[in-house]
Amino acid sequence: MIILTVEKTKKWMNEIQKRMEENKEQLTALDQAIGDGDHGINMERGFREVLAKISDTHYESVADVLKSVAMTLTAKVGGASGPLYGTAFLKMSMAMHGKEVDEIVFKAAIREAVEGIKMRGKAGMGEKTLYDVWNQVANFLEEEPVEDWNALLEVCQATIEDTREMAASKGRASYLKDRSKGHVDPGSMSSYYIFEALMTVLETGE
Amino acid sequence: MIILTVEKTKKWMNEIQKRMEENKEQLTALDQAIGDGDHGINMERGFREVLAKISDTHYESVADVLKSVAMTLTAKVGGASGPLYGTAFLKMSMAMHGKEVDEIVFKAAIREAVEGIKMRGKAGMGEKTLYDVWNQVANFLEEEPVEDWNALLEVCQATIEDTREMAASKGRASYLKDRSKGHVDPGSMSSYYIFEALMTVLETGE
Amino acid sequence: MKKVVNDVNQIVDEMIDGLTSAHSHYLKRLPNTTVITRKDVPVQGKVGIVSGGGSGHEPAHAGYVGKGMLDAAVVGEVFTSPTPDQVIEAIKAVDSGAGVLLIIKNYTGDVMNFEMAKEMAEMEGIQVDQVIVNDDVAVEDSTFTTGRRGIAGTVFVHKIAGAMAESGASLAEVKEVAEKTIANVRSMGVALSSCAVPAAGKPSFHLGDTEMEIGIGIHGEPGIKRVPLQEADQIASALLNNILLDKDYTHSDIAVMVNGLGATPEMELYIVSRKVTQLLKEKQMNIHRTWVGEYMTSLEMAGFSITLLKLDDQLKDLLDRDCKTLSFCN
Amino acid sequence: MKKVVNDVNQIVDEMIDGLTSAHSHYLKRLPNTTVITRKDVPVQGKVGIVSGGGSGHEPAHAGYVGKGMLDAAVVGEVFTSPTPDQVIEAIKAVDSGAGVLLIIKNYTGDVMNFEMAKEMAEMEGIQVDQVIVNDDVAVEDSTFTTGRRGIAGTVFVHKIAGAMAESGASLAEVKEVAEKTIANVRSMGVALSSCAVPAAGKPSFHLGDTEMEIGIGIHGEPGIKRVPLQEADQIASALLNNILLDKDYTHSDIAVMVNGLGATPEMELYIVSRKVTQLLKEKQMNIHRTWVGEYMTSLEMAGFSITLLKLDDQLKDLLDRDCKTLSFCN
Ligand SMILES: Nc1ncnc2c1ncn2[C@@H]1O[C@H](COP(=O)(O)OP(=O)(O)O)[C@@H](O)[C@H]1O
Ligand SMILES: Nc1ncnc2c1ncn2[C@@H]1O[C@H](COP(=O)(O)OP(=O)(O)O)[C@@H](O)[C@H]1O
Ligand SMILES: [Mg+2]
Ligand SMILES: [Mg+2]
Ligand SMILES: [Mg+2]
Ligand SMILES: [Mg+2]
Repeated sequence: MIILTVEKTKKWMNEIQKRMEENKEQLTALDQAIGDGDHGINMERGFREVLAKISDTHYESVADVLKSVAMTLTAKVGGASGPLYGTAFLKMSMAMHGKEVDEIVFKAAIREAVEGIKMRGKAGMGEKTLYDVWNQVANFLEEEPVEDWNALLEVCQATIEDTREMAASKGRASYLKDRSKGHVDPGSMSSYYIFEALMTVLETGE
Repeated sequence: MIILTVEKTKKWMNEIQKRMEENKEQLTALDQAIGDGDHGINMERGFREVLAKISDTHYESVADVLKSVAMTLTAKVGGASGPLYGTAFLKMSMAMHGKEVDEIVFKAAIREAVEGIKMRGKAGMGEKTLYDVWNQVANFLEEEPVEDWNALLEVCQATIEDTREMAASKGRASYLKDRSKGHVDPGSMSSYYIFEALMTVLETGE
Repeated sequence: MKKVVNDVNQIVDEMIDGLTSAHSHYLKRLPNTTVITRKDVPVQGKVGIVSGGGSGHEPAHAGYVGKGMLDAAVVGEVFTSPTPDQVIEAIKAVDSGAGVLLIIKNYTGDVMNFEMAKEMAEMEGIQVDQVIVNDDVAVEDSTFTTGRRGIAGTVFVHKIAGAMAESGASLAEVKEVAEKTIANVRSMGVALSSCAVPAAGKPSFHLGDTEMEIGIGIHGEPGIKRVPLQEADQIASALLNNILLDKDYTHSDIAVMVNGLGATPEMELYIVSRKVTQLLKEKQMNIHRTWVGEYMTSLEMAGFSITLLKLDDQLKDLLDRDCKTLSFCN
Repeated sequence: MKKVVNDVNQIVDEMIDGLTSAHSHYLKRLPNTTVITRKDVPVQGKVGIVSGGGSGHEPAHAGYVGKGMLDAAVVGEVFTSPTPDQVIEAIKAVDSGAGVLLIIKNYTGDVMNFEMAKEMAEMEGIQVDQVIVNDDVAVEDSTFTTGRRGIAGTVFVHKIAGAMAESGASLAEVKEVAEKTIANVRSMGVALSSCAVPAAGKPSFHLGDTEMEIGIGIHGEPGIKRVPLQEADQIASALLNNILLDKDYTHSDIAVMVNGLGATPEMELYIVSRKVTQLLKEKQMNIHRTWVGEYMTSLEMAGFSITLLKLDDQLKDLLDRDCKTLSFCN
């Protein structure tokens, strides 16, 4: 079964953008606690630009949409999250190239995204970054069918909670060492919104 | 009758210094309202330096003490009040030169001080400056004997009150024009302390 | 307002020590004074240029001491004019026989203290003259006030008089070009927050969270009016309009300065300068050069001022000449 | 914290416009980019030097663009690394065939974005190399962290690499001397108050009335510890001790920078610099030159950093060479 179409992918971006706008202050506040206080601003700007770019553009394939998303995020976000999310979507796009996006292609694409994040950011599990969430999502998808969205979001939430008690060893939060404990990682939180948005789109079906 | 001796003059400076120290914040606050917020700081510094200078110095005459006071104020206060008070005490010293300070000499010296302030600052009555207080004091002394200290201080106080409703046309407060109304002139207030200190010294007699 | 200080009574002394020890290759402190001079004073045959005023306006005035600008800066207590004895030391140190020009900002205290020094130096046989800078259009220039204040436009007077003196001109000539600069320079400022005189320990005034003070003085003297905070472009045009109401700069060659008062980031100054450039071009003025940065501050006050100087060929030439100071170099 | 801004989303764009229109005689903006270059790029035969980073650190980095320092500065959003496409534009604009050196401050975001640009530029056949500045001793340099941050010491790297490039050296030689500078430079900062990212609209962190944060990062990243505010001399020696614990500068020739973070008046910086000079002399170091002022700021943060650079004859010579930029001139 095809799970992502050009239309749905655009809708996915739409849903992400709404969430980034709504939660801009929350994400920024999380980043003020252990970073430099701009994560919400960066994400809101990035997905605003993504929408501006893709809304009126005609795309032949999901891969094309995601390539556009990746390019826009890379060019408009900056900071650490820009290259990371840019790479994630680019890798997804590459994995989907020339294919229709069924469950298998989708799962493989997520795994590719995770590998891209790792390659770019050089983070492993437990370093209190958005890699944690993406990796757990990929792991979950390897075991479970894509329909179980609630379970997937629970995995995300649990991972976010896990980041709270970690000491960061990548990104700005790493400067804090143990002082980064007790705060949730902002990038993990924005990743959650990306998957939550995806869920809304996929759940509603065609 | 001799009313000022070297000892008494030193004591006068002592009393002034105490008042400037005690009222440093009040004078500064008055200057914050219509000036640049340093009058108390300037006066406290000036008379602290005066005491440091005169305390252990031997003087032959009141004129000598006051010359030292004048030089110190001129060299240590700066701003508008430094040259003005410096000139006032210098003119007093000049008027007392070679004389013992009886009532007549004293009154003439105060008048000279007033003229010095006018010469230096070019202010007339009603311009909301310390000239107002000094001039009223000189006027009062021309009419009344020096003993009536309470009446003299009342004149000072009334003049200070008068400055409240004036619009300044000299000094920093003049930039405010009508907005300077409703605030007492800081320099008039510090002049009051100078005369109040003098009263304490003269009242206690030898 | 937290300060990085030791004893508040030693601030000026320590600042001068810090400054002259950091830049000992070309500045020095006259021993036991608050005077900072070029290391090579007196410069033979050159008219000496002395300026100064209360401290708290850094880099004014020590930042302008050097070849092509000032020979000496006399430093007073925070926001308080220096005293005559210090000014005299400066005059004596820089005079090579060609005379000395005092550049004074128009504040009662500064004028009185510098004039006393001038009188005394003249008694000692030194040729001294003075100019009084009064560029601040926020203050009405009438016989009922002490006249306009001197603010950031003073830096242009330093530069131009300094270049003239460096060229070997006479005291009268240097004074003349300084007067010409003063006649052609206008400024106006705005504050978004107060500053605190260290020894006072608390802010000089209070501005609400959404207020600004138009026409602020560089010592925190209140301005013309207190109004709701506006956008950068609006503030810039309001200040500019006030300046242009006072003096017509149409079709002139002008020098522009956007001066930060202390806490306002350079980023914001450039947002202002962008609008100023636009407006001046619209109004058909020809911008010769623009300076943006902190030139005449008010401790940690947030805000800025705009200065315009109308240039003729002589002023342009003098403004463009080489100079070598800490805070102004061509 | 009140700001002089228009639309918070246009801040960077307007700042760049303001800057390049104010200084159009020797800076320009590459059209439709956030890149500011020397007007005469590419300089034939010269290695191009590109730096940059998030904005909010002005005068870094555009203030260092000019003869003898940078060829281009790439400007990001406030406290956010610029993006690869912008860095590529800068690389292309400055490359004359002799190659381009990227000077990157060690932040995950900056490193990733600049490296992506480097990869892409190399694919287009441009010779690109990079150095990463990590002078901040407040951060432990271990394999468990992303390593030290780059802060004010970066300005010395700009100066020295820039002078080397100007002399006609090869890319490898320029990189080598930049690496040498990085190996010899150490910094540490302190904050007395927070700054506010304009788009965030509120302070990045909060410090109590009598607190300071030792080891602050230039984006307001928390430092090593929060302690009661101390006297200037104590703070200066605390920072200096941390630096000297990390690297031995005894009997060396050194360059010193006391850098204001934004709201701290120059007066206070000189009080600090006075103590630094004293301490270094006591510790038998030979101060070659001292810079005091705002070189790498954090918007309107109050506080400062101290930087030491150990010099050999080559570094000394390169540091002293002429240069001509807005905020650094010899
Ligand atoms: N090396 C890395 N690998 C993976 N994720 C990272 C890495 N460094 C930072 N991040 C993520 O980026 C987030 C911060 O993004 P953002 O605030 O937009 O960038 P910056 O830190 O440059 O301001 C962190 O919360 C973290 O999840
Ligand atoms: N021209 C003048 N003539 C007489 N008194 C003046 C004149 N200008 C200012 N003053 C007095 O000086 C006082 C201010 O002194 P101070 O605050 O120490 O100096 P500054 O205004 O230079 O900071 C005013 O309150 C006023 O009484
Ligand atoms: Mg961030
Ligand atoms: Mg005052
Ligand atoms: Mg004063
Ligand atoms: Mg950031």
